[in-house]
Amino acid sequence: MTALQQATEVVDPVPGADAPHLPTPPDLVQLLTPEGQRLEHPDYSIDVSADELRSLYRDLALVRRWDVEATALQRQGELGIWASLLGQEAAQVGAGRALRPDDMAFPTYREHGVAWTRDVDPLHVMSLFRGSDMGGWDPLATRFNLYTVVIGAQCLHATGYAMGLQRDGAESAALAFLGDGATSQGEVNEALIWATTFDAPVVFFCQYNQYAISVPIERQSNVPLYQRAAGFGLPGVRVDGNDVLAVLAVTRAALAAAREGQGPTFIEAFTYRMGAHTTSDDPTRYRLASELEAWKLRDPIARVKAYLSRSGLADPAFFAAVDAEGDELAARLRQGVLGMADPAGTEIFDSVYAEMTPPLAQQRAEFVAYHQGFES
Amino acid sequence: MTALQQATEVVDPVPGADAPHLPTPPDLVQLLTPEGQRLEHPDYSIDVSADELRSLYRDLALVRRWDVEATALQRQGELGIWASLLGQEAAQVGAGRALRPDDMAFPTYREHGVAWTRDVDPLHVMSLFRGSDMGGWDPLATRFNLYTVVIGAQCLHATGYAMGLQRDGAESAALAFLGDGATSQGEVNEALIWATTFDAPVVFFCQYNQYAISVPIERQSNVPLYQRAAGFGLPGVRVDGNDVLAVLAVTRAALAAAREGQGPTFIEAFTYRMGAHTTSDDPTRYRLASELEAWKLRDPIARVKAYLSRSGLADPAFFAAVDAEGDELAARLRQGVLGMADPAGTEIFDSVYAEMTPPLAQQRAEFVAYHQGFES
Amino acid sequence: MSTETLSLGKALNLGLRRAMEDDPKVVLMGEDIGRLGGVFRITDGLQKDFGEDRVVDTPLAEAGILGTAVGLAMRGYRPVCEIQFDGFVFPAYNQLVTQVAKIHARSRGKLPMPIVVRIPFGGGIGAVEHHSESPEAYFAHTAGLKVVAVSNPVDAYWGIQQAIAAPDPVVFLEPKRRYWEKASVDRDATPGPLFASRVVRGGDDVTVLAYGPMVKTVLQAAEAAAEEGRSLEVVDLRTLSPLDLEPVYDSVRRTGRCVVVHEAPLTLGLGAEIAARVTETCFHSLEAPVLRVGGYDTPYPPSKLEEEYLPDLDRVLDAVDRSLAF
Amino acid sequence: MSTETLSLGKALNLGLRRAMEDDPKVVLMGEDIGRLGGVFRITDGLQKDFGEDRVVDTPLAEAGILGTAVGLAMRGYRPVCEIQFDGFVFPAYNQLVTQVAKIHARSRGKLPMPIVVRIPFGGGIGAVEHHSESPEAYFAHTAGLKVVAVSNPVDAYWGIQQAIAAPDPVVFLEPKRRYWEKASVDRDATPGPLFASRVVRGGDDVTVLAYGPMVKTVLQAAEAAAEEGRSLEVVDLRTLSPLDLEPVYDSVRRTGRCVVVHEAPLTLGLGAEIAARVTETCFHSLEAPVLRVGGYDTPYPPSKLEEEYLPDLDRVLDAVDRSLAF
Ligand SMILES: Cc1ncc(C[n+]2csc(CCOP(=O)(O)OP(=O)(O)O)c2C)c(N)n1
Ligand SMILES: Cc1ncc(C[n+]2csc(CCOP(=O)(O)OP(=O)(O)O)c2C)c(N)n1
Ligand SMILES: [Mg+2]
Ligand SMILES: [Mg+2]
Repeated sequence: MTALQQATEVVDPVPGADAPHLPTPPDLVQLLTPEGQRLEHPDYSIDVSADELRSLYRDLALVRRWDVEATALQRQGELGIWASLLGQEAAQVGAGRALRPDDMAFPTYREHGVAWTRDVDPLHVMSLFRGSDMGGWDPLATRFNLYTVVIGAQCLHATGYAMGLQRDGAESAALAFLGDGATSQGEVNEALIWATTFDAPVVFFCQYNQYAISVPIERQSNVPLYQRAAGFGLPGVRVDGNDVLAVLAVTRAALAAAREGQGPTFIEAFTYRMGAHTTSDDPTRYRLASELEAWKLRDPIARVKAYLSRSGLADPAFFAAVDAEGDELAARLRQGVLGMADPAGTEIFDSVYAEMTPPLAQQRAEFVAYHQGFES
Repeated sequence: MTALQQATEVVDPVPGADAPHLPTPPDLVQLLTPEGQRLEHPDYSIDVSADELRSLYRDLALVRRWDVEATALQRQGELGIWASLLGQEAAQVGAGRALRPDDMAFPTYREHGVAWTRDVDPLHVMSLFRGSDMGGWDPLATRFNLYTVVIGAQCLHATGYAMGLQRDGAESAALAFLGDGATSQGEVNEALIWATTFDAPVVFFCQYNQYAISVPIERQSNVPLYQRAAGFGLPGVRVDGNDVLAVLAVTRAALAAAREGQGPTFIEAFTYRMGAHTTSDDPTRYRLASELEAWKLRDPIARVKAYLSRSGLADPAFFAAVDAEGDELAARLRQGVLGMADPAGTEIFDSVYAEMTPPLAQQRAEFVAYHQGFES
Repeated sequence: MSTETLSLGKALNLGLRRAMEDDPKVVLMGEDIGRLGGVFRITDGLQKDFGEDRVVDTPLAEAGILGTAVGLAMRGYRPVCEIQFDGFVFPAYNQLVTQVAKIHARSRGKLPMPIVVRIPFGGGIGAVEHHSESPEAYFAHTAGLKVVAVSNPVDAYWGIQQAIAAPDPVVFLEPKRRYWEKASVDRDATPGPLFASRVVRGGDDVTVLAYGPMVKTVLQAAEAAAEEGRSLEVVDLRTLSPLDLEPVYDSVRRTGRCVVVHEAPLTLGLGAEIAARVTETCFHSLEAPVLRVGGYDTPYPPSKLEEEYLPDLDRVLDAVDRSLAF
Repeated sequence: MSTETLSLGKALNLGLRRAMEDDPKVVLMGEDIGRLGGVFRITDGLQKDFGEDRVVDTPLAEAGILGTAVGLAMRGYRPVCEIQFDGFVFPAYNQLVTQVAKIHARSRGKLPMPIVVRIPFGGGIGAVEHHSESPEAYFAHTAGLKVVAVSNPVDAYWGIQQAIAAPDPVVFLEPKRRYWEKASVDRDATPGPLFASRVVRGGDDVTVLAYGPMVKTVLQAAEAAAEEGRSLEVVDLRTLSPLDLEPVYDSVRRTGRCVVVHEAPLTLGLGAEIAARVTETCFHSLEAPVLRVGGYDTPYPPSKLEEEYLPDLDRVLDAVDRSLAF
């Protein structure tokens, strides 16, 4: 039985689930089955220590805990909106952990898991969703760009950044994140052209989470997304996005190739958005609950836990400790969000330009005077 | 010896020519070699009567004659600019002749050869380049859209039109023209996505004439353009764009498939822009004369003439008659251009809207009054 | 009786439905407008009733939406495109400005271009970046487009139908934060013209102009001003291109004072054009310069700051005071 | 002696060269700018001397040019992007408006965005569609961008260097029909500031403003007016965003009359904003409304009609007459 058959097998028995989006062999790279069984792959072997495995588990679990807390905070009105990563933890943690410190990541608006691996303070992400700023972290210091809301725009940024790396003679790479829907944007396709034309050290990491809000893949492509790459002359790989080891291995290989001057790669991480598009969304309008049930059996965290347990690499105390750490994290985040100060009104004006203009300075002065008028 | 070897063979002996852009087997569909030898192709057979062959020759020759005359008229200041089709006659006549009357063509700014096959009066094309209008023909009556100058924009129009054909239950197709440079535009790639997503009856006809102004293909793609198609899930075909029979056969087949509901096709016509990009351009700045010399041996008209002569399908009198017709045409066009009346100033205002607006009507009235002021 | 109380969003939904019933050539296109009914549910239920060929969930690419709409229009259809949020119209900008706006002129009238581009616009909903912008000046500066902004359910119901019936491309701006505001709509009434402004409150002291979401704000300001004995005449501009300023000129000739209010950044916002025209036309009647209240010349701020960014009742009254003090 | 007679185009070429010599982080990007030297030869010879990594012939996609420039800027480069013609900036509009203009604010200053977008703009060269447009108002309405338009070789030479050195994104508009106009340029001089307007001819009767290609037209009009005994003060605006109107206010307070001239369509062109501001600031000094001379509110016409479309000396004088007649 191939890895893929094993992977799909667990889905078949779910009553009522049509599980319409399962890949067919031999396309999917998988190193850890949904049941937690390790597989070998001829092109993508990986050697992970027990420590590393446990720390991957920890990342996955904490990122999910953060996500759950953020969703709760949104429900309570503390965040304006939240874009949940539920179900995509392995794709994001795997890709993020493949980065070296000198690499640069270009996220969309959902890569909280990558942010985590870049040591971005979750509160700096949540302040964006609260409406206090547009992301509180330092994108250059963390080498994690600010979130980009306009679908696909960051793919060109990543490519340009990679062209800069080339000119600097830096042995680093850029990692651009995008969604399945984003592949339809002209700019994303231009990024593929630029990347191949200039052999730029950039990797495109597409999380195919089955939906662009309500729209399934049939509206974006009639061939699997990783195959798009070949038409532009770059390698395309499809990886089980719910398998953190496979994602890590595939992304590491692609980044290494980019750093070594072998040019760009397009990775399709086959995964599922287990939550709503955002807290404003109502997925019951466009998909069956049974679909989610089917995907629960492919949960990205459960399989790592199963593997760690079964192989004796972690004991119940370890899992309990991670749980406890998650609760602490959640408490810290909750407290942090509740305690967030509102930004000063003058921030509207202060960063529009590096060199403030006289007319804007005047608007700012009038703004200050007007609001002082109310106070006095 | 394969068709392709035959095709390339004639190029090799040219002294000094590096002929850098010759395709490698087995990609190129060819039915008539540069020496005028008929070939068979397993997928693209074609049965052309002697009449049809002669009339294809006539189209090619007259279109070139028109082009030469237009270039001369530009040099004499009668046209503001001219975009020559020299060298691309077979690609354009072949594609144009593949259309049925109910099909609709969407040209760029260079498809004079297609215009000719749609019975568009050349003067209606030249009035555009003279600056009298933006194309004088009726795009719906001729089923030949107006020229589109913004690179690539027409590919989406053609796709949308094809979606309209679908909705109408019409068994017709749209044919979108584009250049090699245009393939880099995001919108063009979006058109491929739309076309495949909706299985629209549209054919993309890309004239790979080796340059986007001065820029060679290396700056647009690192794989042959027809391979771009596969990444989007549509068939891609490369045809010898200097072989009118092959172009006719390939385009006919693609249009037929589209009409029958088999969806879009991407055709790359491998050809060469023998002239400058436009009369404003100076190609000596970016390409060697030897390249042109090499391509002259692949001339799209010479091979038809050779075939017609050698096979006895046309005699010298026929060629002389076409020549004479060409001279008549040129004379008519020259006279027509010289006699073109300048447009009335009020045309600035009159077609902006289907329903004129009061403020614009006022501007128009002021314009008229102002100019009457000068007259009186 | 066909009079009922409808939200602005529901009025649009019913207006679209009626337009689709009236003309089989009307096709809706956009992201998530089909099964989901649009993120604001403006197209709710329409795909179910009219099918996937007439209510098209498109790929995620705005240039594609507008560009294919052009082709459909050439084929005799009347595409109605939804742009999901104001800030996402820019990928379609090339098609809108170089194609949709120019094809009628390019073809000297031979190619019809009856495309409607629906855009929920403006701020005040506590959203993240790009979901609260007011790009109308870009469109109003573009010859070949017509631009309207509705402010209430009645205009929404009729306006969307009139825009669809119009032979020219219309950018149809919907004040997203007013989607849930209700009014009584008589669906048997005969609507007034689409491209016309309207005096929505009579007054003598200052003429105040607004459109879309700011009409309500200005009406509230007029209410407050009335309590202080100041009488504001309020004009709902409704059409931003062409502008219909005759009623404004009439008003300003009486009041001698004019204030224009919009959410868009001040510089080169609609207020600039209106100030220029009103001043040129009513120069001798003006007792104060036309004053403008708008967003600041900055990107739309994070939502915690939007109340300070957006014109509100107080800022309108402040401008009225300044006008009167001239 | 470094003073020599240069055409505007050559001055740009030398200015770019000097900027590239001064700062190795300056990278030029655009279509056909390398081997060909650009369709107007503005980058002639630069790829030969600075190599393909610093003078980049790009794929044919304007969004790609601007979008990769953003990434290069984040990496510490100073990209100078050429848009081949005004009408082809729109595919890049999304990157320009939603990214280039907003990233500095989005990052609260943490991400530098020193990008220059060079655009040959305006008409008068007998070209086909999309090669003669004046899109400057779109940029000036976009907070986060700075916009300048040069009118002469001296400003071209210094201005392009100053724009490249500026820490903010600058849309740099080049009056293509003046590329061949010549002037004496002292390359050792100390230039004045980039973001400042300049009185280029003193006068007492009417203040006339222009920028880019229209400065020459207005100066010719002033010459003609002088012969009829009318004294025009001419201001070259130079910076369209931010506007620098203090010199204009000073002038208008003296003359009491103001005319703004540009090629762009009248509605919501720069003239609208200037009229609004001048009126607000100089209300009591104005003896006539600010009058505007511009292109009509239509697409740019076929070139046989461009002389009738574009403001010329006569239309400027006509507006001056109308202003004086108020
Ligand atoms: C240019 C643009 N158009 C529309 C939107 C609205 N929008 C936000 S997310 C989204 C769907 C994105 O789908 P996908 O790329 O698959 O990413 P996912 O949300 O699934 O992670 C849409 C349409 C946007 N943000 N930007
Ligand atoms: C959007 C846009 N950008 C730039 C241009 C300027 N331009 C005109 S033709 C051309 C090259 C086109 O090359 P290609 O697509 O190969 O067509 P060809 O001219 O070779 O037929 C360019 C860059 C344009 N017309 N439109
Ligand atoms: Mg998705
Ligand atoms: Mg070409």
